Parts: sequence; C-alpha cells; structure tokens
Amino acid sequence: MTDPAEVLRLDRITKRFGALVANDAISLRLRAGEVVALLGENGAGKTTLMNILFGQYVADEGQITAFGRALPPGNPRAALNAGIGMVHQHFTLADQLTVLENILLGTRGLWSWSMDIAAARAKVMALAGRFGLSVDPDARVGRLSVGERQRVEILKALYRDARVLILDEPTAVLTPQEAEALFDTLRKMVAEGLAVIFISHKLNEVMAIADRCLVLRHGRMAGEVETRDTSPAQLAAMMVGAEVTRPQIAAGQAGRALLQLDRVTTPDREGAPGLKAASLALHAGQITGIAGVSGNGQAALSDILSGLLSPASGRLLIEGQPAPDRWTPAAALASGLGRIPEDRHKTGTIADFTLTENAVLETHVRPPFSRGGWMDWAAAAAHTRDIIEKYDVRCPGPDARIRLLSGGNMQKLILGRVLEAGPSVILANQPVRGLDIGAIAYVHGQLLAARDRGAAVILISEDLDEVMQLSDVIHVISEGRLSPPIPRGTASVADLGLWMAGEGFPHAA
Amino acid sequence: ADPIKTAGIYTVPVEQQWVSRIHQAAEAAKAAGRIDYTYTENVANTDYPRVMREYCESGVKLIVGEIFGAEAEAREVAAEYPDVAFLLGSSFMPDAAANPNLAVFDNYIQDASYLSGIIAGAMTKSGNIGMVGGFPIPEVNRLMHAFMAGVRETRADAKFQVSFIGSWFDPPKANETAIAMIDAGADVLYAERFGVSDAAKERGVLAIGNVIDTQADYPETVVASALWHFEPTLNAALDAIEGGAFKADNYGVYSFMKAGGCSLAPLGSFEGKVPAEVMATVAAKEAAIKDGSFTVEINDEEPKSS
Amino acid sequence: MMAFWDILISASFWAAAIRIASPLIFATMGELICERAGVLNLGIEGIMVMGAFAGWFAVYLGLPLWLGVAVAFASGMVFGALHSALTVPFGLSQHVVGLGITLLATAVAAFTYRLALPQVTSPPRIEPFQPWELPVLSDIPFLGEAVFSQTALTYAAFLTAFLVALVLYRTPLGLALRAAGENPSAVAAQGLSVTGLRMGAVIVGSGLMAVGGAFLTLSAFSSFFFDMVNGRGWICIALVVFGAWRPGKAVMGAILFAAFDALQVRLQQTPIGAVLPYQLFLAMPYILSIVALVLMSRRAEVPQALMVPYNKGER
Amino acid sequence: MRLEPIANPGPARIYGLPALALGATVLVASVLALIAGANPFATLGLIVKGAFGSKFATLETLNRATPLIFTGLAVAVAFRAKLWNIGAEAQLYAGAVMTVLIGMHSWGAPWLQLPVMAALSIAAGALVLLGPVLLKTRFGVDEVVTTLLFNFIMLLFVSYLVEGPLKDPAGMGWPKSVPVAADLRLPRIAQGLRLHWGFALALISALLIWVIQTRTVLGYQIRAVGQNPQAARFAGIPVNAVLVKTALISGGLAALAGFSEVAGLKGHLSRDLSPGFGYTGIIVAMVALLHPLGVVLTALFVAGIFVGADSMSRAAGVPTYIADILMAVALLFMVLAILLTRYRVVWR
Ligand SMILES: Nc1ncnc2c1ncn2[C@@H]1O[C@H](COP(=O)(O)OP(=O)(O)OP(=O)(O)O)[C@@H](O)[C@H]1O
Ligand SMILES: Nc1ncnc2c1ncn2[C@@H]1O[C@H](COP(=O)(O)OP(=O)(O)OP(=O)(O)O)[C@@H](O)[C@H]1O
Ligand SMILES: [Mg+2]
Ligand SMILES: [Mg+2]
Repeated sequence: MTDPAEVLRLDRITKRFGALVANDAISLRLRAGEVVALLGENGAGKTTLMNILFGQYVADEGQITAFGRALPPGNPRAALNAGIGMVHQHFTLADQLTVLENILLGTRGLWSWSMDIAAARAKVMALAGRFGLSVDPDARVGRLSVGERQRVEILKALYRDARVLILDEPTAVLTPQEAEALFDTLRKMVAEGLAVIFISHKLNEVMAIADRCLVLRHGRMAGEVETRDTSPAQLAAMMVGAEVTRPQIAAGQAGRALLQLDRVTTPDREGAPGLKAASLALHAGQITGIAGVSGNGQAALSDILSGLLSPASGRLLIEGQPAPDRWTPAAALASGLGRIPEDRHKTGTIADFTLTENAVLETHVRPPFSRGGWMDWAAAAAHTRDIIEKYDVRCPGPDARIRLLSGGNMQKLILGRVLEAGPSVILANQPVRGLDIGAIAYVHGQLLAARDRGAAVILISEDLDEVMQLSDVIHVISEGRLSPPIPRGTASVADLGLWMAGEGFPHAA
Repeated sequence: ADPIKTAGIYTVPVEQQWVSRIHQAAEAAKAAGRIDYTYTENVANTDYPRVMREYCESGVKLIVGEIFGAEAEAREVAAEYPDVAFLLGSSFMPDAAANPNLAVFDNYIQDASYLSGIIAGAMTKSGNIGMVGGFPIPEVNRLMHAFMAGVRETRADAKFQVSFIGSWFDPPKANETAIAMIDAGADVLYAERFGVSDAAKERGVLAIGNVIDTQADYPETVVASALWHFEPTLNAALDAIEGGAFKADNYGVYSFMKAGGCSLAPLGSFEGKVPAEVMATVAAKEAAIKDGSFTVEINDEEPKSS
Repeated sequence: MMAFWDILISASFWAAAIRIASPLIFATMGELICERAGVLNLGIEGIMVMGAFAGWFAVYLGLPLWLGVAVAFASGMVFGALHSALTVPFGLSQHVVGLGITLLATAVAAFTYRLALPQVTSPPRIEPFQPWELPVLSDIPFLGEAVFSQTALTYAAFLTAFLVALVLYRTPLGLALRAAGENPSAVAAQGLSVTGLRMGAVIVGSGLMAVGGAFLTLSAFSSFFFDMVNGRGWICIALVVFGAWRPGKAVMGAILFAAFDALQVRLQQTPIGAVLPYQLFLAMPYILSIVALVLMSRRAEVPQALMVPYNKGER
Repeated sequence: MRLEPIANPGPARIYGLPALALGATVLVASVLALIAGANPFATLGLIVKGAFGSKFATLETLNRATPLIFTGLAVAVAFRAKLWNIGAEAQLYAGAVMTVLIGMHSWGAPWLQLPVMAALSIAAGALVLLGPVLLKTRFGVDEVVTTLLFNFIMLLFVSYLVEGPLKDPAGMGWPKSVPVAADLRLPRIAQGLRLHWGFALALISALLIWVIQTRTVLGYQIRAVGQNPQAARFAGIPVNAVLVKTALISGGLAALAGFSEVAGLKGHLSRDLSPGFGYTGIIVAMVALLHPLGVVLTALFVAGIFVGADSMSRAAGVPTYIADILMAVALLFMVLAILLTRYRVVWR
C-alpha cells in the first residue's frame, strides 16, 4: 500500500566506513509538497545519507525508491534523471564558468554539436522569475556572493526538473537576510509540489520551515516528529540524547582597555568594504560583540586585529601603546592576541598535519617548542596531550592527522591552542559556525571562562542571538562603520536589526 | 691472426654522416675478418668514459670513436688501460708521453672539398653560395675554407653565406636555414648537414654534398660530393696493432686524397651537365694533389659570410 | 638595419613562420586540451618523438601519407592512455608521469627504429607532403606565397585549432571538459565522469601532440632522427600558457614564436646577426612567455584544478 | 574505480609491491630482449652485474647517482613547500657556470678556493630559482611553467657562453668552456677510486636536509607553507620569506650537482653536461616521497637501473636505448607501487 504522494523512500540504508557505522538501517519517506528537516550532531551521518541518496556513495545495505522506481546505487546521473537535485554542503560550481554554463553542464548529450544557449537562457530566466532566484546568467560564478551561488545551485537542480531537492546545511554560510530569501524560495517550491530535505543545525530555522523533523544520532534514527508537535529543546534533547543545558551568563567585570581602534580606515577589497573611521575599545573581562550582516567590514576588522592588514589611517593601540610598525600576524600573536579563525579548515588548521603540529602552529617559534631554530617535538606533543585532555578533544591521539577530526573537535583543539597561550585579547570570528548544539555550548562556556579570567574577547558573528546572549557590549557593523558601544540589554533585537540594515546608528553619547 | 676485438663508441646515431663512414669501414673490416666489431651509439658525453671503461674491462683491444666532447676524461681512461689501442676522432694532437696508446684522426678531406668547390663555382649562376654548418669546429671550418677556395678557382667573385645551426642533428632547422639562404639569393648550397639538400630540392637549386654521397636521394639536386673514406685510417691502425707498433700517431693524413682517404663522388646524374673544361680542371687538380705538386691549404679558422 | 625590415616584409619569411608554427600548433592544441581538462601533460616532448617516428615509419613501410598521420595519432593515443591511466584514476604526480612518459616514448621510438633498421648507413627517406597550391588563393600576391603554398598538413593544423576552439566553447563536451579542469566535483555532481572526461582529453590531446611530431617527418622533413623534436614540446607547454589556455591566442603565439625562429635563421646573414648572439633569438619565445605570464597574472585564467587529481573517495 | 586509504599497510604490501614493480621491470626487460633476439633469461643477471657486479661497475653507479642525489634533494625540498621547481636543470647549469668562472684561474689555496667555488655555485643556483619564486610571490605567476622555461633559457645562455665568452681558446672551436684549474678539481675519495668527494658531499647534504626537515623550525615552516599557505600566514609564518628560503636551499642543492659534475668529473662546462639530471631528479624525489634519505636510495636505484641496463644492452647485443626504456618503466612502476602501498583500489 503506497501513498500516491510519496516521491521518495529510503529503506533500511546502512553504510559502514571501516568499523564505523555511519548510517545504521535508516528509513525515510518523503511526500510531494513537504519539507523534511534532517537533524543530528556533527558526524551523525546526515551528509552520508544524502550522498547515498544522490548516488555519490554506495550503501552497504538497503534500497532507495524514487517515484515508485528503484534507484540504481552509486549513480548520480540516475538520481538526477529520477528528479533528485542536491545542493552540497560545499558548493560544486566551476568559478571560471558563467552561471549559465554551470547550469547547462551535463544537461545535454556530450556528443551533440550545439548547446542551444538561447533556449536554455530563456528557461533559466523563467525559473528564476518563478521562484524568486534572481541572478545574472552571464556572470562568472567566481564573482558571485555566497547567496547568489546558492541560488545557482538551486537553479541547477530546477533546470533539470528536480522534484526532490536536498539542501545540506544551506544556511550555514548565509546571512539572515539571505536565509530568509532562501526560505521564500523553498516555500514557493513546496507550493508547486516539490519535496525538500533540509539539513541544518539551526533549530529556529527548522521550526520555521520544516513540516517534519528526522533526528539522527550516531548513525541511527533517533526519532521522527511533526514540527508543530515539538520544540527546539525537545529536538536538541533528541539529537544529543540528553537534556542540553545552556551556560548561565552573568555580566562581565570590565577592566582597562587592552586594545583600541582609533578612527581606523582600511581600503575596500573586491566588493567587501573596508573599515571607515572605526573606533573600538576592547576591555579586559568583557566580551565585545560585533553584530552585522556578513560582508559589512567584518573581514577587514578581523584582519586588522590579527595582523593581516595595517590601518590606512587611524591608530591601533595595544594597552595604550601604538601597535608595532610592522603589523603582521606574528606581531599580533606576540602582543598577546589569540585568534579563533572564521574558517577552521582553510585558515585555522593544516589538514594533513598532526594534532601536535597544528597545536603549535602559532607558538612554534617560542620556547619551549623551539630554541635557536630547533624544534622540540617532545614538548609540543606533551602540550598537545594537555590540550586534548583539558578540552576534551575526541581524537585517536596527538599523532593523528587533524583532517580526521569532526568540526567540533577541530574547534576544540583550536580553542585549546588559543587559550593555553594565555592571550590577553581573543578574537573569536564565527566560533561556532557549523557546530552542533553540544559543541556550541562548550565553546561559549570556554569563551566566558576566558573573559572571567580577565581576557578581552571580541566576538564577530552573524548570528544576532549569539551576539546578544554573550556580549557585554555590542557594536553594530554596517558598510564598514562601527556603531558606538551598546551595553548589554540596552537595545532590542529590532533596533539592532534596523541598524544592521544600515538605517543609521544612534549618535555616540 | 684472430680478429681484433674492436668497439665503436659514438655520441650520435650511426646514421650521422661523419660516424656512418667510421661505422661502415668497421663493418667492412669485420666482414673481411680482420676485426670483431660491436658498437654503442648515441652515448652522451657524460657517459662516454664509462662506456669506454666498460669495453676496456670486457677485453676489447681497439676502441674507435670520437672524443671531441670528452677529451680530458677520455684520455684519462686511455691512460688507465695501456694495453688497449684507442683510435679516436679528436681536434687535438696525440700526446705520446701521457697516452702512448691513443692515436687521433679526423676527416681531413679538404682535398675533395676543394675539388667540389671548383664544380660549385662553375654551377652557380648568381655567384651566391649558401653554406650551412653544425658548429664552427676545425673539421667543419677547414672543409668550408677548402670548398670556398675551390669555388674561387672558377668564380672569383663568388659571395658566401655562412651559417651554423648550433646542432649536429636538427634537419628541420638546417632546412629552414638553407631556405633562408635561397631566399637571400643562393643558388648552390654546401650541404654540410642533413636537411640542406631537401631545401635545395624543394626550391630547385643545387647542392654539394659532404662526407657522404646522397645523390641517389636527390638526383636532381646534388651535383657532387666530397667523400670521406675511413678505410685507410682503420687499416693503418689495424696494421699497426697487428705489428705491435700502435702508438700515439696522428692518423689525419690517412684522410688525405693521396692516402685514398677522400674522393670526389662520381657526377652520376649530373654527368655531362658540368662543363667539360671544368671537369678537366678538376682532373688536373686531382692529379696535382695526388702527386704532391699541389696542396690544399688547411685553414681551421671560423669562416664568415662575405 | 635595412635587411631587418626586408626580412619582415618578405612573403617567404612569413611562409617559413607558418611552416615552423604548424607542428607547434598541433601539439599546443593537444596540450591545451589536456590542461583544460585539468591534466598537465609533460609527456608531450616524448609523445612528439613517438609521433614523428610512428608516422614516418608507417609511410616508410608503404602506407599512404595520411595513414601515416593516422598511425602517429594512434601512437600518441597509446601513450596518452598510459599517461592518463596513471594520472587520472590513480592520481599519480603529473610531473613524474609526464617526465617518465617523455623518457619512455623517446626511448621506445629509438629502440624500435634501431631494431627495425639496424643496418642503415644514411637515414632512409620517404616522399613527404608537398606544398599544396590552392586554386586562386595561391595566386594572391604575398598572401598566396606566405599562407597558401603550404602542405596539406599545415592547413590541417589550422583546421585543428579551429575545431578545438569550436568544441571547447560551443559544445556540451567542451563545456564538460572545461568544467573538469575548473572544478571536477561540479562535473561529478552533474552525473558526468571526471575520470572519463580527463582520460579522454589526455588521450586525444596526446594524439594531436603525436601528429605535431609527425609533421616534422612527414612534412617539414623526410627522415626520422632521434633528436629531431629538439625541445619543441616544451615550447608548446609555454605556448599554452602564453595563449592563456585559449586556442586562438595559442595559435597566434605559435606563429609569433615561429617568426622568431625564422627571423633568427635569417638574421645570421645580416649585420644584426653578427652582433647579437643567435641564442638570444632562440631564447625569445621562452622569455616572452614569462613576460606574458607576468602580464596575465592579474587575471588568473589558469584552470583551477590543473594538476589537482580528483578522487571521489578522498577527503 | 576509486582509491581508499589503507590505515595500517602490512609488510607484505610495503615490501611486496615495490618488489613486484622491480619484477615487472625485469619482465619488460626480458620481453624487449626477446624481441631484439637476445636471451631473455640473461637480462636480470646482466643488469645486476652491470650495475653492481664489479668494483668498477659499482663506482660508475655511484658516480652516476651523485648528481641525481643533488637534484633529487633540490626537488624534494622545494616540493615540500609545494614550490614546483621543475628547473633543477637550469640551476644545475648555473652552478656549473659559476664553478667554471671561479675555477678557471686558481688564485688561492685549493682549501680556500674550492669552498668559495662551491658557495658561489650554490648562490648562482639559488639566484636562478629566486627569479621564478619572486614572480610567484610578487605577481602570483605559476612557477611550474617559469622554472621549466628557465631551463631552456639557461641552456641557451650556456650555449652562448661556451661558444662565446667562456669558449676554450684551446678547444679547437668545439663548443666547450675553458677548463677548471687542475688543482681545483675535487679530489678522489681514495687513491685509485674513480669516485670524487662530490658523492660524499651529496650524502652529507641529504643528511643535512633530513635534519632540517624534521628538527628545525624552518623545516616545519616549509611543510606548513606547502600544506596550507593561508593557514600558515594566519599563524604568523612569513610565507614569502619561507618560500624564498626554500628556493635558496633548493636552487643551491641543484647547483651543487653542476659544481660536482664540473669540478669532480668533467673539468669543463659544455651544453651536454647534464643528460637531464634535473628532470630525473624530479622523478627521484617523488619516488622517494620527498624524503631526503629516500632520495639517496632512489638515486642509487635509478643510477643502478640505468648503468646496469646500459651495460646489459652491450652484453646482450640489444640496442642501447633499452636503458632509457627500463629506467622509465621502473620509475613508473615504482611510483604506482608506492601509491598502492598506501591505497587500495575499490572497483565501484
Ligand atoms: N568518506 C568517509 N570515509 C570514512 N568515514 C566517513 C566518510 N564520510 C563520513 N564518514 C564517517 O561518517 C560519519 C558521518 O559523517 P557525516 O558527514 O554524514 O556527518 P554529518 O551528520 O553530515 O555531520 P555534520 O553535521 O558535521 O555535517 C562520520 O562520523 C565519519 O566518521
Ligand atoms: N575520508 C574520511 N575518513 C575518515 N573520516 C572522515 C572522512 N570523511 C569524513 N570523515 C569524518 O566525517 C565527520 C564529519 O565530517 P564533516 O565533513 O561533516 O565535518 P563537520 O563536522 O561537518 O565539520 P565542519 O562542519 O567544520 O565542516 C568527521 O568526524 C570525520 O571524522
Ligand atoms: Mg554534513
Ligand atoms: Mg558540518
């Protein structure tokens, strides 16, 4: 007895990687016109399951039926032809090609002599209009913003007449505005009878868009609930298998200013604004939050603080003294800065280095890790074991390559690396991006503890909730301008949202 | 007597004109039962001493080859194997003190080149002759000079274009160089390298061969050639070895016309197309060279375009 | 100084430039296809040697000239298949495999030649392609001599370049190839086989390289010599870069480089040639490539996945 | 098909596969011998004998390996930093040119002048690689192509030198340079051994590089820059400075190959000084997985195969080109075998 509206069905899918069971007999049904959210901690097996569905991995057991027909395993082409489209966690676009070319790729027989560009363009424009996915078909993809790229990915699927769309953490890299636009598009699609599988760690989004939630835990199905019958707290508990307690946040005790920006200006770079006469003071014992839509100068701010960029005008003061003339990452580290980088894969760690080698990445030039140009690997390994223990980094050991760690554990190692160096100023740039709730709570707890020990913390995040929860003072950043400091509890979400949208800051008192 | 164990070591493939004459002479001696011959071709100069040693170690009694690019090292090897006779192409003179067992030779075929020049001078209409060489080394220079001297016998006002392609073996380049000379007015080419005759053939001008006879391949093009015969050189060395008298000699003289080391190739398809009085001059000069009443000057300076 | 301009405005000079450019065009197109798909093929030099030998030998054994070209193409494909099998599915270093193939192909050509022709005393010859006078076109002043009195294989070189451009920019196959060199996972996500595309590109590209080699023995000259390719393959690698991975620009580059070569040969007979060492002219193509690279560096047009192996399983 | 990493490859894999690669090479040798009408069963013995069968053979193999160790190290050092130095050939010649320039007149005691020669050769090679590296760090120009192109520019420059300013006036017009003064030649390691101190220098260099790579801050930084330059920069490592240092070491090592060939063996410079040592060095380094001590072993292996196979060709009466075929085949088989010690092939 099959449901006529059922478009997709996964039956007892099992996938093993060596000894690890990434998916353990998982079943899933999807009906036309519904959004199903797939939840779970990092490494729970969400991406693996979707990769199997899309034919990029082959399941060890189980079978997939799409529109009543069995889907041959391990064949993305068959999945595409069956009407399944996928937007990967990491986009699969060729930067040098145009939007149209990316969309057309693989849609026509390789041996045909023409591409019929005109017809294709018309179809793309029609789709874009219908689903509110505005994008210039002749633009090079490399020039597009993240949000635009995601639209291209969705257009790719729609162009092939996908009836089922899989989105793997689509909002992890989007600004709140972009995420909202994405949800509009998804609603239009669902209204036309498409089915959507949506993976996210952001429970509020899930509550907003999903009809049904599937929760995975350690590769097993931990539960399935209708969204209207559940709450974020319940979902979190299902994911983790226990109640999640949020840290109690007390206000910090502000000390002296450890780092100041005094009317700092930096040049604009490739579409991203630089800072415009930005002033800021980071005080000991305080978390300073930077709220803003990404691409409003956060990159420049973060680069200035970490030594990658020098002010074009204005001053950078450290403990009241001007920063060294040669302001480099090394100089920043030497003057007591600790840095949790925005992208742990690209800039935070070196994937093929061991945990030990990564743990001393920023400190290897100093004793005890090196003396007179000679490394002391024993000291480095001991230090790493310390971090592993203290910060609960789950890993095979200090000699394992860091690429094998999940995002959360990687972040813990970075946290340990930064905090153990005893920084006076901590730059935390998107410190919990892509992490599950358990990991988020841990990272936040550590930042608060560091604050309470007297460090000045600056938290850059696009997640307004996170900023408001953690920060003792908030600056809004917009078009490269920083608002005056707003003490905890003196502004509402609505105010901040308006300022973030560039509606003009209140004037400094 | 037993055949003498002989090894040839060449830095180029055995098709290369110069080496092919040595190789052919050795093959002939082998056929005649005088030697037992093996060879290695295309040996990089870096590897040359190693290959020499290897042959010496394996009991070879005579090594024939060319050490222009590995003089010092090769002489060192020769010193280490005093019982082996070395007959090597070299621009240097033998050194009896250091290497009593190393004799040198070269293609001293200026006599034949001179004669071929006489014919070339008679055949050119424009009086413009193109000469394409590999490198300006003595054995090339002296033949070019002799050829030019020959040309002047019949065409005193002749102009010469001289080019070196900086390679022993790049026919397409030699070809292009020759075409450039034809474009610049040359109607007879001195084909020191492979590739030149092809240009001449394609453009319908004449060519004079060097060292080997390629007329069969270019019957309409190659008028005459100065041939080198290695047989007298090799035979002299073999005689010396058999007589136990091999020593540090200069075998260059065995390439002279007197010794039968060079000759003018038969006119072949050009028989009758070269004026008879010119051929008479050639015959007279040849006789004079052979009886010693005339010597072709040996000039090893680099020739220049005129 | 007069002589210099005389050379530049002579039709025979440009005819020479086009002639010298022809083998470069074939091989450059071959390399360009490989690199567009993401594979650097350093086997080019050896594959050209192999093509020069195989094409020539086929004709020497009695096959018609065009079949000789086909045999050369096939010989290139064989080595292309070996190259791509090692570099694409196995993801072995493209440097190592490429240099290894160059060594191997060169040696196999020489070995086979010597086995087949052990006793030659002067290099055997074949009857090569003859210049092909086109009706009307060949009679145009200047252009007729410079462009339209070449051998059929030269015309084929230009036609090949045109076809390569057409396929790359106007067909789904070309799009897929370019995407494979930019971001292979984009290709895989569309259900296409990166392995298949890349291997195909290397195999066909190597075939073209071999035809470039065969040009030397079947059109530029009539015999086979071991050292005959003489670094032309490396020039083609430079040409691909010089042409910014675009067929049209690469052809212009090939003609420019060839012009330097033709000029160098001719300048030796002029006062300039007596002053400047000929090596300077020979080095010009290489120096110009580097200059072009510096000028181009602002716009990174390099295929992004060039030399990056693609393996589905790895992380 | 795809490759799956093997967590803990057993000894059967680690030693078996390379052995298989050698076996396959010998098989190819035998087949080629058969085709050439020689005894296919004798090839293995003749190769081994030719490479290591006598004191003479062994020394020739070591001699041949010497420049390969240098160029292999040069490439290994650079590739660690993902600095694709394809130009060891050019740097080798730069070292050779400098060796001749400094060594053509003897002006000091050999114990003084020889080290000066070596040092300036290193500087010359380093300088040659510095060009492409600066183009990379300043303009982002891809160094694969620039270093490759420098090889040909350098070779033409050498050609100009040996036909022009450095041409040996006593060389009879032959394109080669003036010789290095007799007292400035690298001494033989022992009386009667045709093996010069260049070989010892190569071994010492390998050890030194190994120590640098594993024990020093610079070695660590070189690897960090190679693996992820962006992360390295963020962590305060001066990426460009590290690249420049890498280039200096790499170019210097390659130049030592030229120094050792000229001062140790040839005594002069010519255009055919190197039969592709710079290129073979790349293969040597990669087969050695960029490990400096592995480079020594691989260089010996490559030299052994070449010398042995070349000697076999003479003993068996097979065209000499078989040596290059076998060297290429052995190397390709070997890189494949080494890959397969760490990955297994999965067919689906
Ligand atoms: N290619 C692979 N090889 C080996 N193990 C893998 C592979 N891919 C995934 N795994 C394993 O499968 C498990 C599930 O991974 P998966 O990527 O599906 O998690 P996820 O739920 O998508 O996590 P996240 O929320 O962080 O994206 C991981 O714990 C990992 O150990
Ligand atoms: N090839 C692989 N071999 C072993 N483990 C793998 C492999 N691929 C993925 N994994 C595992 O997959 C898990 C999650 O991978 P994933 O890429 O989803 O990371 P993540 O936690 O989502 O990190 P982030 O969110 O920062 O991208 C990790 O625990 C990792 O161990
Ligand atoms: Mg995932
Ligand atoms: Mg994730």
